[in-house]
Amino acid sequence: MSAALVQQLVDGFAALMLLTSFALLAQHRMLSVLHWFAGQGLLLAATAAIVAYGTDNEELYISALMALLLKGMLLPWLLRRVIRQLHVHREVEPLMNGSLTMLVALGVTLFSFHIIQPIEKTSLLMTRDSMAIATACVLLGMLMMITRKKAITQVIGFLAVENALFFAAIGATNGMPLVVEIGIAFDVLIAALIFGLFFFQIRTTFDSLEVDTMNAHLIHKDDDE
Amino acid sequence: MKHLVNTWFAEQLSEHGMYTNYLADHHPKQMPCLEIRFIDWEKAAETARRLEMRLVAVWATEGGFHEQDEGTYVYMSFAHPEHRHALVRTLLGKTRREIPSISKHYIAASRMERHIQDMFGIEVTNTPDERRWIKHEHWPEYAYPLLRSFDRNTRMERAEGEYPFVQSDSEGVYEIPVGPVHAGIIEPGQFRFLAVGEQILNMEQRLGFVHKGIEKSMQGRTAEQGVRLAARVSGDSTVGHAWAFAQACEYAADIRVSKRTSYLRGVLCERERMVNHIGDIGAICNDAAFSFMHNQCLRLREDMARQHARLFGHRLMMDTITPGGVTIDLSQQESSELIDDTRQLAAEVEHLRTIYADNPSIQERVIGSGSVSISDARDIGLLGYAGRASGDYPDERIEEAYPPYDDLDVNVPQGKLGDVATRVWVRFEEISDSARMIIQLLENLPEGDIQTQWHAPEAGVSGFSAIEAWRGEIACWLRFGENGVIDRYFVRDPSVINWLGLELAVREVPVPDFPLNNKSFNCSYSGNDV
Amino acid sequence: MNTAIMLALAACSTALVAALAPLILRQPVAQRTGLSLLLAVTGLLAMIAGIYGLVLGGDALILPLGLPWLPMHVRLDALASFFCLVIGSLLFPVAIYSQGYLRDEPRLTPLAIFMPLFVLGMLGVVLSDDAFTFMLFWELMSVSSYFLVTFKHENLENRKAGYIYLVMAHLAGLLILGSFAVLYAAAGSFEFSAMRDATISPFWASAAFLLAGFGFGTKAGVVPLHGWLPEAHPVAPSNVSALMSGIMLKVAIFGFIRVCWDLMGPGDFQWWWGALVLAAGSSSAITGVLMALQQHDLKRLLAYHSIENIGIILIGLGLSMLLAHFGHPMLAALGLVAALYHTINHALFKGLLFMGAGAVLHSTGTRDMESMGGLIHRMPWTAALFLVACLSISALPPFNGFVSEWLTFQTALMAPQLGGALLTAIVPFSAAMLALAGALAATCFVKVFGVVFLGHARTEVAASAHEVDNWMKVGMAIPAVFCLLLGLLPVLFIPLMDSVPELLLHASLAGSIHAHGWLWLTPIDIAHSSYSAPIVLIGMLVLGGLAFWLLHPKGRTIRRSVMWSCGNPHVNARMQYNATSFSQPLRRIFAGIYRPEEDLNIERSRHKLLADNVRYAVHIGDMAVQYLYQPIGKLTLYAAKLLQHEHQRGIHAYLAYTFITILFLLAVYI
Amino acid sequence: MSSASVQIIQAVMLLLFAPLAAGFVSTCKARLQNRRGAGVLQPWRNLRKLFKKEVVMAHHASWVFRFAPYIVFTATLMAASVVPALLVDTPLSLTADVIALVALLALARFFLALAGMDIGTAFGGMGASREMTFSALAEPAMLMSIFVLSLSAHSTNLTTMITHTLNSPFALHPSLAFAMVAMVMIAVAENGRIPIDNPTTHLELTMIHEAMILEYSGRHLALLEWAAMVKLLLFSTLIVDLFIPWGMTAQADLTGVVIALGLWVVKVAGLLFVLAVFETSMAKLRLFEVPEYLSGAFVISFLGLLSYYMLEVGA
Repeated sequence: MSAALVQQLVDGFAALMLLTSFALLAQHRMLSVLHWFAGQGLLLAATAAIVAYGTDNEELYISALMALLLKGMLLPWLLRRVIRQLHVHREVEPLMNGSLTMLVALGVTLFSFHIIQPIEKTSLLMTRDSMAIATACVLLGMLMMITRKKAITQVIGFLAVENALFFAAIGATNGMPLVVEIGIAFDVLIAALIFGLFFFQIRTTFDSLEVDTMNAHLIHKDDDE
Repeated sequence: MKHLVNTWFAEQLSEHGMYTNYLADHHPKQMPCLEIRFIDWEKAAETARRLEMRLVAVWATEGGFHEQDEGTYVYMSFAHPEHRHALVRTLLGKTRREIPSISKHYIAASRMERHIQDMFGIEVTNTPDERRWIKHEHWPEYAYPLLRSFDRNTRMERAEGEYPFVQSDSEGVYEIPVGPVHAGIIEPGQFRFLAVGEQILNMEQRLGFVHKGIEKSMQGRTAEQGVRLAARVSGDSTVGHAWAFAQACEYAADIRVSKRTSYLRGVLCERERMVNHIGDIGAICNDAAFSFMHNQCLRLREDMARQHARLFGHRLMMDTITPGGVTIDLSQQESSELIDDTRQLAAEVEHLRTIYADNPSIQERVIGSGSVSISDARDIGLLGYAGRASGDYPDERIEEAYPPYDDLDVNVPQGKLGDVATRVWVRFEEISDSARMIIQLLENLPEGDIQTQWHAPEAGVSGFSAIEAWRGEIACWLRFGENGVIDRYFVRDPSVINWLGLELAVREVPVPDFPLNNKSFNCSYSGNDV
Repeated sequence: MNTAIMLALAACSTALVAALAPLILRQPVAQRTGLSLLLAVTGLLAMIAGIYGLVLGGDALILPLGLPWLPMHVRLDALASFFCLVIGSLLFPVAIYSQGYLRDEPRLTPLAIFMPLFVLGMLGVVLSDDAFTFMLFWELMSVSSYFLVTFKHENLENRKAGYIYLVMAHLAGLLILGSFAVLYAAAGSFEFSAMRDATISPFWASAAFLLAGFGFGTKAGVVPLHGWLPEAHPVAPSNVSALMSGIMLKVAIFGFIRVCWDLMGPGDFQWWWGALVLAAGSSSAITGVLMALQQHDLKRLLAYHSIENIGIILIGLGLSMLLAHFGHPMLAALGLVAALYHTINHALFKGLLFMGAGAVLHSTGTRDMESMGGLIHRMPWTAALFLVACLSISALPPFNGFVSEWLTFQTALMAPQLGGALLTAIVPFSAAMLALAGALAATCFVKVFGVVFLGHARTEVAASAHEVDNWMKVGMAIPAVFCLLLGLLPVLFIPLMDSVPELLLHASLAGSIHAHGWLWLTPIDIAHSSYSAPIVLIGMLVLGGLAFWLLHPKGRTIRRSVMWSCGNPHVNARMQYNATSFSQPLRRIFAGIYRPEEDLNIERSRHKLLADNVRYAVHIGDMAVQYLYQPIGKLTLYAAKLLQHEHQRGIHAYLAYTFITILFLLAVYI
Repeated sequence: MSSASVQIIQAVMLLLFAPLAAGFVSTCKARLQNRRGAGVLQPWRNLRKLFKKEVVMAHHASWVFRFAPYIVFTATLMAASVVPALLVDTPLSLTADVIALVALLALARFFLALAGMDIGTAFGGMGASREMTFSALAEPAMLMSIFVLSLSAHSTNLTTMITHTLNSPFALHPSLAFAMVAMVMIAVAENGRIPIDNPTTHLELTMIHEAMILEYSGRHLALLEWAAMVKLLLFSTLIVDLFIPWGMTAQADLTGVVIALGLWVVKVAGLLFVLAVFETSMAKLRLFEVPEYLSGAFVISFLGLLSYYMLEVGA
């Protein structure tokens, strides 16, 4: 594989990364969100592997494998189980003005492109082009957390932010030191497990996973006190 | 079989200060009739409503038999989940030609009252809706076809007139007349929408285009002839109607059918439920342009029809039920073949169900479309899957528990949201439950005759039955006249009530979602336009 | 003094004569004929002057009129010639149209005085060569058009519209005056030639740009300064509406070009000017068309479309500004030409649309589309000519609207030439908005034509409508022919107006535009993009003729029958789509922008499941009025209330204020 | 072989193959649904039947209604003859660039919508309203994806764009992929296919395209149906042209044209097969989700634009 092709592949994956971030933002259905999330994980793994190949960085192969197992398989599987057990897998989450969210998302992307451009010029790494996209993906993940009503989709938004950071790490520094990465990976895993437990807890307490309902309950409780 | 249950209702009426008179003789044997005074008519309905009974039907008949006075009687029938059916009637006498409306308490009565008004010329007073219903404007005003004095071969001149649909005087509102002739191969009926763009403001139905005069035509037929006509009230629920007719005859004549007969009837009825649900699920998906499901369902439906043709001699299982029995029998081998067939069918439907449930695009269409709330469902008294989807679960197989259902455990799917998705879900549930029951019935098929000797009762005896057909409860009341022929036949298809549910369901949906909703109710035009 | 400017001045004089004629001519018939004839001559002269000026060049002149120390300077350069042409080419047909349109008008005198004055004002603005003359004619134009708006002053609606119009016109005048003041400060003279030569600091240039932008923008109806426009245009007589919408708005565009391109010049442009104009253009285009879609008053709808088209012109101008700033004079010239081309196009088709609306109004007595329908059978000529205008404004080939929008797109496609990440993304975005606006305009005009001319008559007046007379038909036919010609032969027309970019940007498109002959329009070069309207038209005619000929063998007649009504014998006119319904999907999709106030009232007196009567009304307020004008109005009222007690202090307080002011001014300036 | 003759062959080919393409899609769909289907020739048979039939027209139909089929048909055919299918540089391809091509189709749509409103039925107006609304919302996405495509070729002329793709070395272009996805989505919407519109439905209330032509019969209907088929083939060819032009010939010699023809058939058939798979697995969207679909297409094409600047131009 020539360097140019590796570069192109990385660029292509970056573009797909951006696409998955937008797709996550646009999905109505719980399961579709999850599918796109899993896709993003696989994409990350592939990117890491390609960069590892391109830079002959062997630690990155391990990162790629971890991304594949953790982000592409384990987390989606866990979340899928949670969703199935909570019987929300056929639920539809109404979006708050989908087209407007999309426009805001485009603005956010444009903005990150605008601010990253000067930094990119100074960087000489082969993955520099994807920096702007990684930044955009972080912001889009946050946007997802803001616009979503359901706790599960918010968590996926959180995990998407983490994915984007991972992607940025590959892009900016050809990956973090392996130890740090493993640490983060476990953090994420544990966070996901805790979230999973929380969902059940929340469900039994409030009989709903909607953040609004929870707020209402909390406010109501405050009133009582 | 429980008997004489409507003492409960009589007691309730007396408690409210209404004078009631039991009519055990010559009246439905399993359900003697309560005669009340004319002045108590509306109050009785109000009491029933307060007791959370649902309205089954309202109908009229001319008297003149046995103990009956000459003049017109009006009947109404209610049902209660525990206390079952109650039959109430009042006498109008010879001169009085009016009856107070009970539509205030039961909106579903409105169309049946209009039917009485159209057919008997009895004025329904204080009614919310005075328009004609089943008798279209091209009939002359003075023609009252169900009167005895009206000869069935009468030819009348064509009158002119236009049905006064609800109008809007606002500038931006337009009307969409859909039907009576539709582009697809469906029955005639007109839907009149008042809409602004894609937003439906109001929808009204205009039915009666296939009025066949079955009630009139039934007069003078023997029970054996009559069941063939009854089976043709609505082609897709031929078993249900034939069974309801046969059972009403049997109750009137006090005939008990053999256990084998009732088991076979159960098998036929549940097969009919399956075939129609499968067809409808396909058609619903087709209305959302998901033609994959449509074609698979069509295929399954066709397979079933062929199986029926082979085993029962008719693709739709017509004329398999007669008063006192059934015309078909299953050999041991045929029975096990049918068991295998049903089992395989259920498995295939289950498979299709996962495809349906996991396809996001079809789910997006059906979820949340055309919801009917439970309170509206109760107000109307929605029957069958339409009621079950909204959280109202009337089911004669449990309430009346007529054979063979007294031997079976019927699972009633309990929906809540009342949208298209739930109506489809209820149907899927019913398919698998029907399959289970068919298998159970066939495996335990008792030996015995399939036909009990039929003998007509004496003149003036009447019978009433309620059968849970695939669409919901079919109520049938009939009275025998001289020479064992039927003197008056009244049948209420579940569509008569469920059509109102459709009117309600589509008030909140955009115009292009109407067909989807229509199909999810799939009311019968023919069953309404008896 | 050359021929061109002589002709232009002759046009002005004819307009003046026309304004004075009613003093002599007292008979309505004479007044009407005089007005039409003289205005037609004015239009014709202006048109010829414009063409002369564009081809042969104009001249400057100092008239022995005006203030003692500031005689009137007039000048007919390429820009002025072009706008003379725009004015003339619409004025001429409108004058002919007026002969028929005003036939039944009992009280003509005010119209006969103010319409020529209005025309004179516009011509004067275009010809003026100093700020004083400019403002003089500008105010003449504004005031006389105020009287035209309030022509039917017995209606409260008209008086209200006139009032808003007057306030906004004066606000605009004030801002423009401010802009000239800034330029005067730099040049030390009111003469345009001095302003041209003066150098101006970037700060003051921006100030002048902003003042001019807001001033001319208000007059042109740029969002959000457009509040007066949809009020004033519909209430004026239709021939006046045609002029107001068709050319008065263009005079504002003229002023903007004059100040920014000519008096300041491309050297002074800053990148954000272009971006601002682009943003204003995009938002005007979208807002205008979205608001238009929801109207069912025919003339009000057309008024909103003027806002949209001004937006399209501004997109062209904004692109031109950006490209000029980034040093691409050729491309900037393309943008300018696109904008100017759209200017004349809009004058033609909007004039035609207003004349058509006037014909319908004349014939049915109503502007409400919901009470029309089926007029194509009663008014075949009007319908056909109106359809031409609908096709033109919807930017459909082979008509003229498409050419100018296509040129604007081509300019926008040059975005990669610009610097900066934001710009390269914003320009395509505004091009996409232009595409959306164009397509929505098509949607809107399907609605207009469909609801007004097609289908069944919704009311008695529509059923008994009649075709208009020949004057009006001819008046409408002339711009219709121009719409087609300008759509077919842009390659011949663009070189004619090429002297404008040459004057303003020192760049010429003449070389590239018709490098491949009159058939091919190639704005940059043939590899880049090309369009041939004549071939499209000929191809379609040939193919269509062939299909028609092949499919119509002898003896195959068309059987007429009743329409399909699903077997329902009782059909009424309410069973067809109407204007409110046609735009309902968009109302719902853009609910966030429209914030429609829907009033659905279903009476259910008998039973909660039975409807008796269904009432529905929807009101969509103009956002600008709701969120800008009304708050400002309230604020003003509030301030006035606060100041109320000051009034009660009497004359001494006022004298004291005056005194303090004088002291303050002295302190500042000396 | 002159380029003019190839031009004529090409236009006639698009015209004659259009019903086959429609038939191919429905046959594929039938097979995917375990049905036998009516065969690829069925649309041809339908057209022949319609051409033979008598024309019935409402009493108050105006000339707009009468001439609309001819305008729609010729505008579509004109657009089709502009699109190169076999030869890169055909005489007519300069007549209209992509933007003008879209405008020609818009002209056809304008008259179709007017014809829908001419009879004055509720359905016709409903179809016109839906068609115009959705096509308007599709327009920005369409333009944006054209924009992305024109970025690298610096042109909106099809010939130049194709030549540019053919001559540049093969590389992965994320921006082109985005543009292609957006273009396919728009093509689905413009052609009234599932999930936007169902071309085979008989339910008046859900129709878009069919609602507008509900009143047509005989040869008029045939022309409109045919125009719709040509439009489908036109969009397929356009997508093939813009994204996978390899195989098109630059010279008008016989072998080149024959090879180009063969490859064109394969490419278009592949695309149409994908369409059939897509249509089988999807239900129609709810009406008010169509704008979301279209804005999705816009977002994707805008992402294409951004990724062009971010990834392909280089910093």
